[in-house]
Amino acid sequence: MRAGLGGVMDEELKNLKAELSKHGVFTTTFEELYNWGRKNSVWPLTFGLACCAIEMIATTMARYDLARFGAEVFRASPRQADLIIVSGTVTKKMAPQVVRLYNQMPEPKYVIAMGACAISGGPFRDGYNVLKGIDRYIPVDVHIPGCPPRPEALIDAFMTLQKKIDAQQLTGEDRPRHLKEDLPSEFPVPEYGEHDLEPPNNAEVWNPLKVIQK
Amino acid sequence: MRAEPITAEQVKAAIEAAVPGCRVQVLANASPSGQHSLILDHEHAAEAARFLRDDPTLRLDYCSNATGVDWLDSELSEKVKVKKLVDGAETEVEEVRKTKVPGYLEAVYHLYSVEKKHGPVIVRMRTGDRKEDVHLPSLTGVWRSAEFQEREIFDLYGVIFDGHPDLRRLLMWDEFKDYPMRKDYVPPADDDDLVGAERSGG
Amino acid sequence: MSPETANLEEIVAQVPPARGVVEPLPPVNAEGEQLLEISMGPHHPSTHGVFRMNVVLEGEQVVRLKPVFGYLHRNHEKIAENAAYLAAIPYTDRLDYLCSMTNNWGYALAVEKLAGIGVPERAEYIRVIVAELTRLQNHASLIGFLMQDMGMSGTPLMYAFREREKILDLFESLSGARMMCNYMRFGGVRVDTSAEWLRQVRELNGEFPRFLDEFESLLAGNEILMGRAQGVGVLSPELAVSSGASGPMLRASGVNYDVRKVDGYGVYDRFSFRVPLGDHGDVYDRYMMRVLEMRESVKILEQAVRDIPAGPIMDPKARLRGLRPKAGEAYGRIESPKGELGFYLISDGTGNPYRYRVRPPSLINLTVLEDMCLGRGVADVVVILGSVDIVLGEVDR
Amino acid sequence: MTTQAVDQIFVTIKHWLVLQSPAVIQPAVSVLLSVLPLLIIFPSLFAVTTVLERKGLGRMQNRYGPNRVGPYGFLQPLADGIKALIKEDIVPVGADKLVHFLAPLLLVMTAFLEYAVIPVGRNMVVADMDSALVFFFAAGAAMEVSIFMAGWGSRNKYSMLGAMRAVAQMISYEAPLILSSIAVVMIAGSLSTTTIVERQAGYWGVWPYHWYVFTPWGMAGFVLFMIAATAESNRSPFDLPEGESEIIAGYFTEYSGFKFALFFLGEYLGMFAISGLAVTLFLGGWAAPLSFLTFIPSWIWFFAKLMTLIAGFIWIRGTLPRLRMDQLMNFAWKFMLPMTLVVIFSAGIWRFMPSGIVRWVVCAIPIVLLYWLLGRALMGGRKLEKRTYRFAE
Repeated sequence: MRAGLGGVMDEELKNLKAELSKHGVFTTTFEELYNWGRKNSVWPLTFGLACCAIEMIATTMARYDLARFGAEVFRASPRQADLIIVSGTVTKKMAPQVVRLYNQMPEPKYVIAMGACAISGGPFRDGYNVLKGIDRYIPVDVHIPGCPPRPEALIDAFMTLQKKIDAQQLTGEDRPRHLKEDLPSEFPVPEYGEHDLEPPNNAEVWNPLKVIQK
Repeated sequence: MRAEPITAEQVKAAIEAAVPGCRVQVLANASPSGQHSLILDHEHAAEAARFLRDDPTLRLDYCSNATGVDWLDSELSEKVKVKKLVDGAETEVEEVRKTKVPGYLEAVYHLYSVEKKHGPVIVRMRTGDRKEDVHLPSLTGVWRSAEFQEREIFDLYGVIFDGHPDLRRLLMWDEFKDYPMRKDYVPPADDDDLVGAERSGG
Repeated sequence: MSPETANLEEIVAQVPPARGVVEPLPPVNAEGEQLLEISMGPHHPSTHGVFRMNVVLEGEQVVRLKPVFGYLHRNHEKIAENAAYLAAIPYTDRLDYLCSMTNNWGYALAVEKLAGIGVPERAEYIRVIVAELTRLQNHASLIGFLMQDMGMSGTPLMYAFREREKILDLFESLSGARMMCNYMRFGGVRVDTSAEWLRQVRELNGEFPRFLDEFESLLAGNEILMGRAQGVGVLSPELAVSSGASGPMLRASGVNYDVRKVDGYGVYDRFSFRVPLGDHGDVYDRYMMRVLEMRESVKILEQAVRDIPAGPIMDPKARLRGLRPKAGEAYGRIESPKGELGFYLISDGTGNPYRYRVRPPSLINLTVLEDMCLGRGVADVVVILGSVDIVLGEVDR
Repeated sequence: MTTQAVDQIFVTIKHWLVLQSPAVIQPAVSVLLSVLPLLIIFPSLFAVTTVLERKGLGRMQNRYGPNRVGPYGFLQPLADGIKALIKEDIVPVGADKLVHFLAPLLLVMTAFLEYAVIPVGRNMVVADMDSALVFFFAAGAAMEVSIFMAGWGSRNKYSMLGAMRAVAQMISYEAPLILSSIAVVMIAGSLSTTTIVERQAGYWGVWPYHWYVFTPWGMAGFVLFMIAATAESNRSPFDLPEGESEIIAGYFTEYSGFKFALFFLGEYLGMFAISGLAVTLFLGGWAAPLSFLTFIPSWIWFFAKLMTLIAGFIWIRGTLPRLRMDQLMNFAWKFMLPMTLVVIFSAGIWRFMPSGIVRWVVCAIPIVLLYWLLGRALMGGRKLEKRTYRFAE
């Protein structure tokens, strides 16, 4: 199902595959296998920031059991993790560390922003030391609202991520971020300034708001 | 089991008797909590604190809470009845007198006794102003629990505790220059806060 | 040494001095062996969040340990000073995010002292019930996390969370939220409990000792656990008192001080319960304090559910919106599961507190972390930190 | 087909295939046909074990474990494998590139070398050496080198700590590991693994009387061997080198992608190899556990015993907390070493006494006595006990 093939071809290929599987011949494409492997083995980083981290732990516990999706292998080292769940308030003091952790992860890597704080600063938005959303520095794949989101919400986000991975094509415009050569896999780590982080956001991933004159 | 509360006046008298030259001032608290506090002077604060800790009847060995308060410069206006000679006769006239009260920073310590199970006795110290004279004696040598809390006061209010063993910023990063808990602190502006904004571009 | 009999006069006179900043250590020790400086955290699996310790090691032995805070400093106090009294309650939920109910209580208590608000009887009982349920789930999960730090691949944590989920279900049916309950108000509580809810509490409370027995038989006698925990991270009663340690940590050192008993806030003086005390002040004692306190909480719950009276749940005179206490100040403290949680409020007569301060037990319990860890290995540092029971939301606020 | 034929089916197939090839390349074909199955079977066993471990741990923890990928989640390792293959391979800037690259390869290679001397069935051993045990332990010792290479080459402080721990631990536990197998060598009179297995053949009624695990020294030796094996393969409660809650991931903190997968593989291969050796030395190798079960092929028995030991490993992992470094060392040198020495002593007595109940008792006495004495001596200084607590009203 390469992007170069038109919709008609896609349809024909699908029919052909269905026909073959009836006769006991299973076919797959490299792309499908690639995405299947990626989506079914997403190992999160053992990384909790605040309140949401407790719900993240609850998600891996017996009642919700994230392990069913093969995701209970929480790796403590970013080198071995695929997913960073930004679970909780990112403070300005912590933001450089989060970006650094993200940089240390090998591609392909995914980010889930869990909870209102990770998305926008949430209830602590007015704080002088609170970063107003982690997507000011790193690209986020899935946002989960909630304060904190329930474990079901995290599982839903996880499945959303799986669907997103599954829908990606390895070539063409829709190809995953890590296959686009012009996009960076590392982002500049902000530095501690005298009054604020420098820079206050990464212009490459985040566009500040602009007042539009009406 | 609960001990009888000790009044601030009693503590004041005890301190003044034990630490010669110590000026203690009782700060009354109008709220229903009735927790009155004592203002210590800088020179004798450590000595007075040591006395509070070691005195067998007080034995305030547990410093529960230490915190800072920022009092801005304020203008106190009070109505004073002044006797004036009006038309030869002495009459009482109300006059509004305005006094400029310079701001200051304050460190408040809540003391309890683990042994006697009484408290709190509240002790305060005030700096001269909010800019230069921001030094206070450290009480970490008397109560270990003041160590991090004094560091926090230094971090957030800018009170410099003389004699503190390790006075660094506690919560903010070391390069940070402001004292964010002060009342006149303005956090860095954020263009995201613009009202009626729309996201431009992607 | 028993604290009752210990001569505190002698003890207090010799408070160990704070460990100050030492000069930067040379990279080698006296024998010329290499020193290793590692930074544990802010991202580390066992720092219970974003906490950092700068550790200098000689081999694997700690020669210096400096905690670094602030990675979760989200300006709770500043935000609350700019908001109405009522608006601070949801923020207190997020202080110690494992025990939102007790945080609510601490704040409500301080405001009640400040403004002179009374609390109806029924509300006091409900507060005791939810606070003790909070204590149960906090202590259970703490033991789970402690075992996780000892490398137990999650099994005790799973068991603990199984129980925790049951309690969270109760919280949810009562307040509408699992974790951030936002339940108490100054002058009472937000919604009344139903008879059915109380029945569920009684049921859970009846089953809880079974879980405790199971937990204890699996863990308390485990040889490796005893080897890892006994004699590790010893905290002397003198240092514990001087450093302001509170809660199970203080009592594990043998100091009999429980705010529930000392202040008798709420209606705690009506219940019969005991305060367990440790004799060694090590990690094992701190662990056992939690186990024993859970058993006492079960007793309190039993009495509270039995004796709860009918009546209103809010003081009719209490104004929630637009509360403007008289100028003045108040310090209210409660025994939260982590220790002594205090709120210090100064009112200037307006609708916002002029000064709003949280006395975080987690932060102050960490004052002596270095004293407990010196000379021990990295593995012990992790376990000692785990036994202190910190939640970073409260440490950094 | 007779039982015999089924038992030897792989051997027969191999011989037939070798004979089909030209005479010049026959030795090469023979080697290839011996090695290739090992290279396929044990990694796939690794895949199955990971998923069994995750599901097993799940059961111990009241949950399901992976069950979404493939039937009952059994395709999970395949997905993990694909993912590991496509992950980016990161080499830290400061790392020693060559050492960093070689370490995981060396680990897996040495682990595979160990299989050369493990008989997985009757007549099914790659290299039937006379000095098989020596070879096994020599290959096993090379694992330490590769782990230290990983820790050193990464230039990460946590890796270094992990590597230091690993080397200290593995060297310390190698002594009891080897010493406890010396007892077997003394009784069997051979270093060859196949000979050792053959010495344990035969039944007393239905009972496999000659298995060394059913002697007092063998039983003690087996327990000691398994404890040392747990430490050698860095499994819980001896997983200090990668103690996640303490030093992140230990010596492989800096490894990503497939190199990390290789470490994982190497670790499990090591565990299989050492369990295989335990089966060979103490549990009668490929022999059936009861005489009337001999119709089941020998290789099935070997793998059944192997998986039983692996299940034990998994069980322990889900149950026990981790030891501390000094406790670990104390345990190795103050308890394991003397115990293994007395096991050797006991085996010596066994060798020269006539069989019977008396021999059993006489051989058991020194072991039990030393166990008791050591327990008292080790616990003498400090007491580990459940405490009683006082309460204040």
